[in-house]
Amino acid sequence: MAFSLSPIARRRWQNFRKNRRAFWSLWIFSALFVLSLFAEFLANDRPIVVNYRGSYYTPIFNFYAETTFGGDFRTEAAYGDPEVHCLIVSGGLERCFDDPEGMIEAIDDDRFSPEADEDFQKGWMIWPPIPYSYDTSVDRRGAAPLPPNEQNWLGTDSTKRDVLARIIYGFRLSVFFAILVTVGSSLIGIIAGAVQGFFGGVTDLVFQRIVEIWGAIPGLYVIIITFAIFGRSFWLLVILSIILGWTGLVGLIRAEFLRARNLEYVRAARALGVSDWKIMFRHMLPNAMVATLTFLPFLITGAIGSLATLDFLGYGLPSSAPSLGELTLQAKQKLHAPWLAFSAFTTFAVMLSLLIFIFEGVRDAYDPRKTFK
Amino acid sequence: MTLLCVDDLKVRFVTEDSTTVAVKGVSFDIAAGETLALVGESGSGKSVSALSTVSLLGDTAKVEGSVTFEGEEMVGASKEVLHRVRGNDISFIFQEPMTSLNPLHTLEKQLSESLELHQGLKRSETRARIIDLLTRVGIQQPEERLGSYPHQLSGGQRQRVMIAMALANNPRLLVADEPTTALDVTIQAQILELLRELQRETGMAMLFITHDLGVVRKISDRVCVMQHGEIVEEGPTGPLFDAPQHPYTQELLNAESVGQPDPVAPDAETIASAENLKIWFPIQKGFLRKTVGHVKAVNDASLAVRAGETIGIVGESGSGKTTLALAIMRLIASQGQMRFGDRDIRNLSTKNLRALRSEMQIVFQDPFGSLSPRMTCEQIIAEGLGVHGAPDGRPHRELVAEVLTEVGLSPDMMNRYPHEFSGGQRQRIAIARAMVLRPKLVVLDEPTSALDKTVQVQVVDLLRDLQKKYNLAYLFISHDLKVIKAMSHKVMVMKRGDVVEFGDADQIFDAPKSDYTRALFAAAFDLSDTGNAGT
Amino acid sequence: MGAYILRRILLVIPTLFGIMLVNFALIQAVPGGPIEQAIANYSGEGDVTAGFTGADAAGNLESETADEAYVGARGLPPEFIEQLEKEFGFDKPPVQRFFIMIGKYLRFDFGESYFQSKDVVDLVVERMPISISLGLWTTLLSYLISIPLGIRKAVKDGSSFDTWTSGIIVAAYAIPGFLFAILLLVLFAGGSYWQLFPLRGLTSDNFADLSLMGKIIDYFWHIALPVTAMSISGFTTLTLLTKNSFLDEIKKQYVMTARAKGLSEKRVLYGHVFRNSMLIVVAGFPGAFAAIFTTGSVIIETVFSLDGLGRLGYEAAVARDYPIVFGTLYVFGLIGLLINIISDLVYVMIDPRIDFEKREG
Amino acid sequence: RAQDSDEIIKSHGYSWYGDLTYQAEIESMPFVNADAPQGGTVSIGRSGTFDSLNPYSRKGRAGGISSILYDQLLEYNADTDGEYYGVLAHTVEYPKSKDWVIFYMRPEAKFADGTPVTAHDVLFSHKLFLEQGLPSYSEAVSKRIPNVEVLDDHTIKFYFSPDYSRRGMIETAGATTVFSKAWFEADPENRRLDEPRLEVAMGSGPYELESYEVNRNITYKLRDDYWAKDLPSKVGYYNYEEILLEYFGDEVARFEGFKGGVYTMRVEGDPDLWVNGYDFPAVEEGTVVKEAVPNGSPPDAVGFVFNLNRPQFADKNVRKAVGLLYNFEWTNESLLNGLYSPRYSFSQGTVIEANGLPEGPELEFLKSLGDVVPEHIFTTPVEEMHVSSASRQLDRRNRRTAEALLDEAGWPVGDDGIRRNAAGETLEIEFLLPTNISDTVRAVQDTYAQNLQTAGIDATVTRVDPSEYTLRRRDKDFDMIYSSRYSAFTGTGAGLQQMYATPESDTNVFNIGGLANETVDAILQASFLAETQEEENMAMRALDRVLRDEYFIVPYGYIAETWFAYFDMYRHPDTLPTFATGYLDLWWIDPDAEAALKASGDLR
Ligand SMILES: Nc1ncnc2c1ncn2[C@@H]1O[C@H](COP(=O)(O)OP(=O)(O)OP(=O)(O)O)[C@@H](O)[C@H]1O
Ligand SMILES: Nc1ncnc2c1ncn2[C@@H]1O[C@H](COP(=O)(O)OP(=O)(O)OP(=O)(O)O)[C@@H](O)[C@H]1O
Ligand SMILES: [Mg+2]
Ligand SMILES: [Mg+2]
Repeated sequence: MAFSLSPIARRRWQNFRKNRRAFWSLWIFSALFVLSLFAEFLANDRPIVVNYRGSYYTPIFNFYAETTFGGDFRTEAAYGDPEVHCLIVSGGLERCFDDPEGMIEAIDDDRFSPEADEDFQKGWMIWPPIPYSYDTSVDRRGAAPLPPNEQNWLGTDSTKRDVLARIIYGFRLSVFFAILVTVGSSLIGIIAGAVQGFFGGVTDLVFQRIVEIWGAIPGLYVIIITFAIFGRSFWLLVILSIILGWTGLVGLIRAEFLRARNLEYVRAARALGVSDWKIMFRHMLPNAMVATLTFLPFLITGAIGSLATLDFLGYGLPSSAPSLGELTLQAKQKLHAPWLAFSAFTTFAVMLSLLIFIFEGVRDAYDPRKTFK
Repeated sequence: MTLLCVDDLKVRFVTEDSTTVAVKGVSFDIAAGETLALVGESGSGKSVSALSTVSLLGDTAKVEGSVTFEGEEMVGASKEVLHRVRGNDISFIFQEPMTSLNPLHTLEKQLSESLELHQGLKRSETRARIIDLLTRVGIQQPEERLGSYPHQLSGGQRQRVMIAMALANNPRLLVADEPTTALDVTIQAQILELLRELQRETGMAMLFITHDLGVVRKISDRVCVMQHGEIVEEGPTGPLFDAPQHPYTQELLNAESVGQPDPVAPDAETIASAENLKIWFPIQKGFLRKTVGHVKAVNDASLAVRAGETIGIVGESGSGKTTLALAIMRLIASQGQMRFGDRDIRNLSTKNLRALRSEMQIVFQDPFGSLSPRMTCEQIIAEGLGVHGAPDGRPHRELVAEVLTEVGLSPDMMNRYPHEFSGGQRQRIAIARAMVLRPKLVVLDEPTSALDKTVQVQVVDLLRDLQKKYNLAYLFISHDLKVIKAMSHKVMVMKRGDVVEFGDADQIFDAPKSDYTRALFAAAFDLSDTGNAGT
Repeated sequence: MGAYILRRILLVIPTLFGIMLVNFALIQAVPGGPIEQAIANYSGEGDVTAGFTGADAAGNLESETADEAYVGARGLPPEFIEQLEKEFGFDKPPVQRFFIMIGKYLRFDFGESYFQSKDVVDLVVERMPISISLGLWTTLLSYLISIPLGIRKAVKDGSSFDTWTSGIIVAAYAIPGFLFAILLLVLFAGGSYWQLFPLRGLTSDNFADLSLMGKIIDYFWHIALPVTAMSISGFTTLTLLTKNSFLDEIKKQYVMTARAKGLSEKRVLYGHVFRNSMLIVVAGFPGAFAAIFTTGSVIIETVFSLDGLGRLGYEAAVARDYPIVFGTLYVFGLIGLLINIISDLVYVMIDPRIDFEKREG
Repeated sequence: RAQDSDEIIKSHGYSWYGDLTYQAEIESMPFVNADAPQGGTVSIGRSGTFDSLNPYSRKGRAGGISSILYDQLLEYNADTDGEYYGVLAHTVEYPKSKDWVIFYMRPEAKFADGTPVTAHDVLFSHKLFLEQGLPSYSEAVSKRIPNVEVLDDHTIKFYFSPDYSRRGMIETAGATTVFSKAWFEADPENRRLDEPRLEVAMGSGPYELESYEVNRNITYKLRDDYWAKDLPSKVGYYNYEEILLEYFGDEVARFEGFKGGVYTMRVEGDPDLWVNGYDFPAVEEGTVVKEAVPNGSPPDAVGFVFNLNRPQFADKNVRKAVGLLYNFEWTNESLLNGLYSPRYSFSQGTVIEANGLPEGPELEFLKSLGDVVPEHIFTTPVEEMHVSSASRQLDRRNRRTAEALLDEAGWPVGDDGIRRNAAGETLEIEFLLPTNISDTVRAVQDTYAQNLQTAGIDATVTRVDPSEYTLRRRDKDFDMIYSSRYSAFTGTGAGLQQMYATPESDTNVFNIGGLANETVDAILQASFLAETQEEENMAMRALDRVLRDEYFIVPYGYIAETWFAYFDMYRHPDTLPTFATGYLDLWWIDPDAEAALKASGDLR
């Protein structure tokens, strides 16, 4: 990593590493995020690999009709169903439709052999560690939400879906959403605030009015309108959140720039002939970064939170989407199922603390006078 | 009786990838009523030694050894002890007055604070005392200045405020880190007189750090000469000056900016000119900031500088030199004509002006403030190259290393942040930043004030060399008339915003016309004459 | 500066106009309007918050006791819809409607709620005490705790105190506000654990009979839980903001000067660093304010059965009660604009170097 | 027959066919406790808030219970279907043709201020409803009741228009809530029916408004001079001294309020809480008891309604297949706490529920309708709810049947597992759901949609905000919708026509699915002409049969009980009326139990 870094970047990186908390947080967060990128392999209601009559199938990537495995539906095989399970392990025996559980047991115990049935050919499936996707109802008897057990480590939600699977997917979705929104809205916000604060005068007056008018738009209506026109979707929500959220940082950045533009080093940079944009972003921004860096983790978690709130109020993602907001809503409504609240809280707390610690490290890395004892 | 005793003081700065040893075992002591001068190379550890006496260094500093004040150990002393001693027993005048004042507090607030704290004076009682102090340090119309913020003061004025602040509580020991660098000689004399007077009255001891050997000669009882973090020679002032033992001391004492600038070619083109420049700052009062009057910083100044020519600007502190320089660079708003080359730059758009910037550069009076705190030395110097392109297309890093060497800094320091340098080193970074662009016009606002004589000579030589080589034009602001003499073709003398005299250097030095100029020169050469009496 | 302030104050008018115009245009595009809400109301499905209050968990949006609806309540002839359109003024073209509204606003006539038959002004004024109570104490509480805490954390940066407090405030922040509110409610006001605080309302039934002291105690007793629940998130941001901006300032040269004066650490921090680092805290205030007075508190208000502006605004938005929507938009727009002006002035007060003029390049 | 229709009937009550279960001479209704102790306060938690006390205007959020403040001329009897007994009126007089009705009022009836209730008040109230009442009401009623006449101070006559069926007319006239004319006229500016106000109109009912505090509570107090106390139809009613309504913004807070004894009687609407919420100490100690009271009314036709205007649903088999993919048993066990029962009929559990093949009089009735009745109605037994396995979200057997039906209907599965018709279109089903729907319905909806997807149907769930939902529902811009608006029936009436008959306009909000079926229309028409209860029942049974044959609602299921949780001091008669639980008017508080609770500190 170090080979391509300029000395200052190296120094910053070292500074960052010195903050153990931040450093480990970054690792853990990255690890979690990368893991969640492979959510399909961690939690899925389709096996990773299927061996059926000697051929290999990869249901995660491909569509296979049940008829592929000797079943009778031309629609997609429901791999979790005992019938399909039995068909696969038995090589497509008709008898599977009568007593699938018994057959599976018999095959597992090796009580079944080609001699017994000449069509028999043993097959197998490799499942992800959590054999449910975020929208799979688990095959457990009883009324949802079901408490945690060895089958559902964090229990199920009130739609009988595995909470852990939902959290894995939800984490990915939320983080992805949050990062997009934060990057988008803080970019716009910082640029807008910087331009206002730096140039002042009429630019400031006009921009400020725009921001004020923009900020007064009720987001709920915008969301309702665009949903009505384009339908609910992740990307739409990302765009909307950026459009509605960028005004948040503007005031702060503007204030910082109003102050910083009077400092001697800004004058020095100007005397050097550095362009306005470079002055703003090379000289002033790093020194006016406190607010930005402090707010970034909150912007990120705020984005997650606002997604959650939207879901909570019913204006978020489609309801089957793995939403942490929906989880908290359920937690509120099903107080007798504390594992919901616990899971939601833990996920939020972990995500948030990691982010805050990471950004604390970034702040330190940019602080020329930071020392470590 | 020894007041302060420093014994084998060692200071290291431990940064992420390097350790800088700033002070390598320094010992000295100061008795009550005594003045110890600390002189030496820029970056030799003078300021660091002084600051470590009452633990004012940052967290990166590792201090070893012992410092006792009246027998009380200061290294690792408790907060309570430090609070008691600081400000009351030991007062500080910091090297960089420009950045050492709280930017958001008025003069009155800054000054009254320590009075209230250590003397238990009431708010109402402090006022008279403050006005008295300001008058004594030579600030004119102190009543009007009470409500000013630091950024509204000139460099010298700020320095005097620092001094007043330090003297407010009649300290037992005054640590003065280059207290007079930004002052013109008349004021400087006044301040030195004041210090001596105080010493007589209260028996105050002084640790006096300076590069101005004339001042040392005049004020100190004993001298310590520092080089590379060590005291290389120590002794009573007279004998030491008369018979320096250590080669560095000898070198230091002999160094002197001498000589004359090369004459300007008669057909040299005019690089920049200004006519009837006027800069008035509004005085604003009250919550609504109503303008109630103006500070007339510059009234009607005109000048023209040709290629290869240096115009020296001198004048009392607060007379408008910096303001004039900034206006010529078009960094503050002004009224009057301004031309650069053959273009009228007064109404030039920002964009066109920016293109011109590589040809006109400025070294600010306050180097610390003018360096972006979150950029490294390398980034700072290379920035202009990034904007305007390296003159001969060489890699930036190489150019930066070269210019650093030229101004007497080691290229190893390239990755440091500004606050990790000494005052003189920062000043040289500022010079390097301007010179690396090979501009046509350079405005140098007290570029040598924080440099010791040896480095000063080196820098002056460098500037002259560059001028010769590239036919540069300089506007050179300084209080050090010897440097002015060594550098300038023409001299401009300013007083309270007015140009009292402008003409050829020889002519002005030989036969000053106005009384003010005469008085100024008299004070200057009087001071330095005593300083150089030995040689 | 005087001219600048005047200019800013004058600009409030076009800005407000802009706000109204943009929103009016926006509303034209919203699917479903007050007519639909009226229809929903008439057929007993008007509870727009049922989704999250948990009312009607069985999914029958009709009211629980049928005795409230009288015969025929469920029928809606088409003529009636026309009549409604007339009543709400939807028979006129949008442009005309807009100017009628602006004309009324110029005369400070904010109209009447579509569904509550009350003046918008009365509605807002009625809800003010709750929102101000919540807003004021939340702000006060979070500023009073966060700023000293942030400063302390800055001073002790990297120490175990810093780590621990970070952990705690982050954990507090991670609890979604409404969940925290519910938790507080169940634990400290509910019937299962400790019944220490009241479940709802701003004052007790017998408030009028209490002595002055009793009234004050009663008031704080009631707002304790909602204010706690509301402060929790703002609190974390503010603490870290204070900490970071202090860290930024604390190592500057002028702080060394202040130390050299022999000032105690506290005076250095509060007398010198504080003001320098307060700028962004002040700059963040309009945002914090907006969050408190707009829909930011809707869930907390609902949980503690408080009738505040948050609930009013949210319900009006969802129910398409446009007079309230515009009324609140106008009032809060105005307050927001004024707060912006004030905070700009505060910048100048904090840092006299700041001005708003155009800067030469 | 002309003579027949001139025959005048005079009675203490009214029913369509004139046969009343209870005679005027009875001492009390059989389902009351005539000796119930009087006194005590019943307190009930309410959700939301209120800003008005006028429930007759839909502006504002009205609080309170209006029925206990007013009396009516005739009152519905909760134990017998379609029978009305006089309260303000002691005698009802009408011709067999039901061209008009005369009510003879009791002179002893008094308003809360002691003034007598007169025919003028009735007339005034009637007109008030026409002028200021809900437009729907005034529209419908003014057409049907062209004239009302006060015969003397205590006698009033309503005339009915010959253009409309007389079904429901007399009871509508008799159900007029009677306000005090004097009270309204005292301040006609502010005392309006269509404006919210924090004042209740003067009535003659058993309770009076005692006090209220907006967003907190409302208290009603029993009138000690209630004039109808000793009427046979009122003996044993109104046993509480006070009725207290406590308002809570949030459901959790409301439940906590109950736990903490802020209110003491709770009608539980949340199945989840009913099963899981009542584990707090007071329940274990027995100070709070849970009781499920069976609900005698047939369940409303709650379920997922097809938008029959959509081409993909034109084929009944598609609807049937889609219905088969709903797994009630699994849903009930997994998502509904097993508290629901399957619903299949539109008048389930009553005598008119259709069974098997049409037989006897029903067969005759259907035959009498002629060609409009399709052949298969006679040959196939009426559809019962399909049964699925509760252990799996999607029952394999039903899925097989459904998929076969879909294949047959021209929606075969492609190579990607998705069904398409000949034109290459997918079988699109968009469910429309408002954002303020409960999470449970949402869960049921989601899993159902998933089942459809599994079967290769392109099902999506769209959630929109309430206003948009109303708009789209009105515009019939959806494929399927969760609805609880088709109600069950026990007898015929104009309401049925609004709901089930071919709609006159596309925007009919009652016939959500847009059901247009000539058999249904014919049956409804015929049912109005029924002359005996038996005939009417036959028609209704046929209606049930035909409606079920249409498969236009996928039944959601229903709760057959009303759940009560209360502090152990409430008592109720052993046999409650079939169609009501009577917790506000028939139950009472046992003073000893109340004292015991108070003594133990469980009750504040
Ligand atoms: N914070 C720091 N980190 C690293 N090195 C430092 C730091 N502060 C000072 N130094 C180094 O310590 C040495 C001594 O610095 P000091 O400020 O004492 O010099 P000085 O003698 O006062 O010089 P000058 O006359 O230029 O002010 C210098 O080489 C400087 O670069
Ligand atoms: N921004 C400002 N607002 C008000 N007054 C100012 C401002 N800047 C400078 N002044 C005043 O203008 C005068 C000239 O200042 P200037 O900085 O040009 O002096 P100078 O000649 O450079 O002095 P020095 O030698 O002390 O640096 C001073 O009296 C100063 O107080
Ligand atoms: Mg120094
Ligand atoms: Mg100057």
